[in-house]
Amino acid sequence: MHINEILFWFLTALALFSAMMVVFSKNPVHSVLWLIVVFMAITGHYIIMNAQFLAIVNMIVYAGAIMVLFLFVIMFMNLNAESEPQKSKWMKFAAVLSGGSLMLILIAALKDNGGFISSMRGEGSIGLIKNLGKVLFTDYVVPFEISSILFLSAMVGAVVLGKKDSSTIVS
Amino acid sequence: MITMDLLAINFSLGLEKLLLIGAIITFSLIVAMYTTYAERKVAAWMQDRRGPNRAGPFGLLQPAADGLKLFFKEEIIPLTSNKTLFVLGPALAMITAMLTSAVIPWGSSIELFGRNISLQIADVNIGILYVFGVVSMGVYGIMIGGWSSNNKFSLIAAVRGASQIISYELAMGLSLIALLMMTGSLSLKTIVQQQMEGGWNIIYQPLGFLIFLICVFAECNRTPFDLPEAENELNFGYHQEYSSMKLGLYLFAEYVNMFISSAVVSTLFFGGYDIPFVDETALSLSLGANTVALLGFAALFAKILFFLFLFIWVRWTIPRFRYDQLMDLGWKKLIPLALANMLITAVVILWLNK
Amino acid sequence: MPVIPINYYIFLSLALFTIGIVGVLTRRNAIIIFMCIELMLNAVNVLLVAFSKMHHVAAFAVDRATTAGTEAQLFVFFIMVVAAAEVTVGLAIIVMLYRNIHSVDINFLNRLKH
Amino acid sequence: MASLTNRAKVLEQKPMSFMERLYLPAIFKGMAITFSHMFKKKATINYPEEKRPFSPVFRGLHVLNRDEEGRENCTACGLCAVACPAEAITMEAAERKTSEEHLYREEKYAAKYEINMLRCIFCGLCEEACPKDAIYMSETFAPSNFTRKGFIYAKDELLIPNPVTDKEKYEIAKGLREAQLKNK
Repeated sequence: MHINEILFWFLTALALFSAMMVVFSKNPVHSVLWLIVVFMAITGHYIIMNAQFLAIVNMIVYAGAIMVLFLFVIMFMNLNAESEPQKSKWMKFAAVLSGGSLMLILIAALKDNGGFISSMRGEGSIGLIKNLGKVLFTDYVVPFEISSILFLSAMVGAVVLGKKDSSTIVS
Repeated sequence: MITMDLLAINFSLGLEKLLLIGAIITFSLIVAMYTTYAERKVAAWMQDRRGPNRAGPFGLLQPAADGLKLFFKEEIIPLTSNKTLFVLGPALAMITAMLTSAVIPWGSSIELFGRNISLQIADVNIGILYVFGVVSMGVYGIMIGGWSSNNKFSLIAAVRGASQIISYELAMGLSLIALLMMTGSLSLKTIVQQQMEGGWNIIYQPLGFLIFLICVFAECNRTPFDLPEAENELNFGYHQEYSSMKLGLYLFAEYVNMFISSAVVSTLFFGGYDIPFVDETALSLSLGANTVALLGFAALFAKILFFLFLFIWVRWTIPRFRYDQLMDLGWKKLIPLALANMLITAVVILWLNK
Repeated sequence: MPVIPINYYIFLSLALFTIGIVGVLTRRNAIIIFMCIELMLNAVNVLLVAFSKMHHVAAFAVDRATTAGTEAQLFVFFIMVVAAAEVTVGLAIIVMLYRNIHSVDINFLNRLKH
Repeated sequence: MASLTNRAKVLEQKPMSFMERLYLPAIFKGMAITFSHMFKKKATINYPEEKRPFSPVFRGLHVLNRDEEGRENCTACGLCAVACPAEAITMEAAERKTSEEHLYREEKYAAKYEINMLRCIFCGLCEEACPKDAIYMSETFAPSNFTRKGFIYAKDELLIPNPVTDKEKYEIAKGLREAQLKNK
C-alpha cells in the first residue's frame, strides 16, 4: 500500500469517528473539540489532494476562527452534559434510521462511476495559491468583492444582534 | 509541494529530516530554557539586582534546577475538572508552539557525507500561511486549559487570551500582506533569498514591522499584553489550577513561542540567515559553503537573541494595558494602520512597475 | 502511481453528510445543530475538491497547461467565506436567543409570540 | 462649592499632543532608562559571603559579658528585667560560694538568666540599665528556630565565651563593633 493510501484511510477513519463523536458526545464542549478534529482530518484530505490553499484556509478559517467562536459561545453559556436537552429514544432511533436510509439511497445513486484521483506532482498544481489567486482576482473578482460586502453586513448584523437593547436593560 | 516532499520519502531523506527535527526541537527547548534564565537575569539587572547566581557558575544551572523542581512537585488535578482536557491543554500549548519551527529556514544548506542538507524542515510554498494556521491553533491550548480547570478565573483568563490572540491575528495578517505584495512569495526561504539580494525588508516596511512586532507581543501573551495572566485581577490566569510539569509546559510554551516568533520576525524583516554587509556567494568561495552556512545560522541566532532580549526588555519597562485599551489598540489603531500601510505599499508598487 | 477511486471520496463525503443530518435530527441543542450544518457544508467541500482534482487529472492527460478544476476549488473557497459570515450571524442570533429564553433548546423556540 | 483649604492644586488638563498620543517616544524613553540601569552598580550583595557593615548603634542579640579574667559580670540585680518594656527577661539570683570566685566577679550572681527572644523588641534598655556592664547587645541577628521554646535563650546561650580559655571565640563574639569603634 502506498503511503498516500495509508494516509487516506487513516484520515477517513479519523474524520468519520470524530464526526460521530460530534453528534453523540453529551458535553457540547467535547462536540466542538471533536468537530475541530474533523476539520483537521479534512485539512489532511485537502493536502493529499494537493489543494494547499484550501487546506490552509480550512485550517485558519474553520478550525482557527469559526470553532473558536463556537467554543466562546458555549463557554459563556456554561453548557455542560447535565443541562444538555435530550430527545426521546424513539426520536433518536427514527433519526438514525432515516439518516441511514438517506445515505443508502445516495450511495446507490452515486456508486457507478469510473473516475479516479491521482496524486502525481505535475498533475495537481491547480490547488496552489499562485494559480487559484490568478483566477480569483481576474475571472471571479466580482464575487470576491461581493463576498467582502457580505462580510461587512454580517459583521454589522452580528454587532447589532449581539448588542444589548437599551430598552430591555431598563425593563 | 508539501504532499510530494512528504510522501516521496526515501530512507536517507527521512532520516535526515528526522535528525533535523530532533536537533531543532532540542535546540529550541534549550534556548527556551536559557531564556527563562536570561529573563530573570535581565530583570534583575534592570532593577539593579544581581539575579540568580547560586546554581552553578553565574547561576547557569538555574533553569535545570527550576525544571527539576517542577518535575518533583505534586501533580494536582482538581476533582471537578475535566481530566482528559485538563491534560490535553498544556500538551496542545507546547505542540503548537513547536510546530511553527518546521517552516523557518535556519540556514542555507550544508554538505555532509556527500549529501546536500537543507537547514529547513519543510520548504512549504505557503510557509507564512502555515505559520498563521498554527498560531490560530495555539488558541486552543489556552482555551481548553482554562475551561477544563473549572475555575472562573481560569475561564475568564482563557476567554481573554483567546479573544486577544484572535483580534491581533487580524492586524498581523494585514501588516504582512504589504510585505507579501513586495516579495510575491509565501515561502519563507524565498523571502530570505530576496532579502539577501535586495536588502532587508525592514528598510521598505518599517511601519509593517512595527505593527507585526506589536502583534507578536500580543500573540505571545507577553507584557504589555499579558492580560490573561493579570495577577491583580485574575490571580494567575488560565493556568491557575495547574501544578507540576503541566504548569511547567504552559510556562515553557510561552518561552518557546517567544523564540519561534523571534525567528519568524528576523526571517521576515531582518534577512533571516543573511549575514549583513557580506556577499555570501563570494564568501563561500573563499571559506567553503559549510562554514558560510554555519555563519549564516549564527547570524540568524544573533538576530533571534536580540529579539528575545527585546521581549524581556519591554516586559520590564512597560506596564500592562487595560483590557479595553488592548482591544482599542488592536481594532481601532493597528488594523487601520495596517490597512493604510497595505494601500500605500500597493500604490508604490504599482507606480514603480508602471 | 497511487490512485484513489473517486468513489471513496464520494462515500466519505456522503457519510459525513449523513452524520451531519443525523446530528441535526437527534440533537436539541441549537449550537450543536449549527455545528452539524457546518459538518454538512464540509462534506460538500470535500466532494467538490475531489471532483475538481479528478476533473483536472482527466484534462491534464490531454493538455498539460490546463487550469480545469480551478473553479471548483474557488467555489469551495466561497463556501468557506459564506460559512464564516453565516456563523457570525447565526451565533449572534443564538446568543440573543439565550438571553431571552435562557436556554439553547430548540423546542422552546415556539414562543415566538412573546 | 468653596474648597475647605486653599491648598488644592488645579491640574492643567489639556488634551495630549499628537506626539504624546503616539506613545512610542515615551516607550523608547522608558526603554532607554531601563537599559541604562543594566550597567549601574548593583544594589544587592552576595549575602552570606559579603556582609554590610552594621551601624555602630545596631542592636542585635544579647550577650552576657565577662571580665578579662573570664568572670561573669552579672550580679542578678534585676535592673534589666525591670527596665525591659517587653518583660522578656527573667532571672534567679544565687550567692557565690568561696570556691567559685574565679567564676563570678561579685558575691551574687545569676543562677538562671533567660531572655525570651520572641518578646524582646531589641530596644536596648537593658543595656542602658545595667550598672555592671554585664549585658550588651551584639551585632548578630536573631537566628531562626523550629520551636517556640528554642527562642527562650538560657544563660549558656547568652554568655560570651571565656576570654582566658577560649580566646579566639571570645574575640569573634566581641565582634566587629570594637574594631569599628576603635577605627572611629
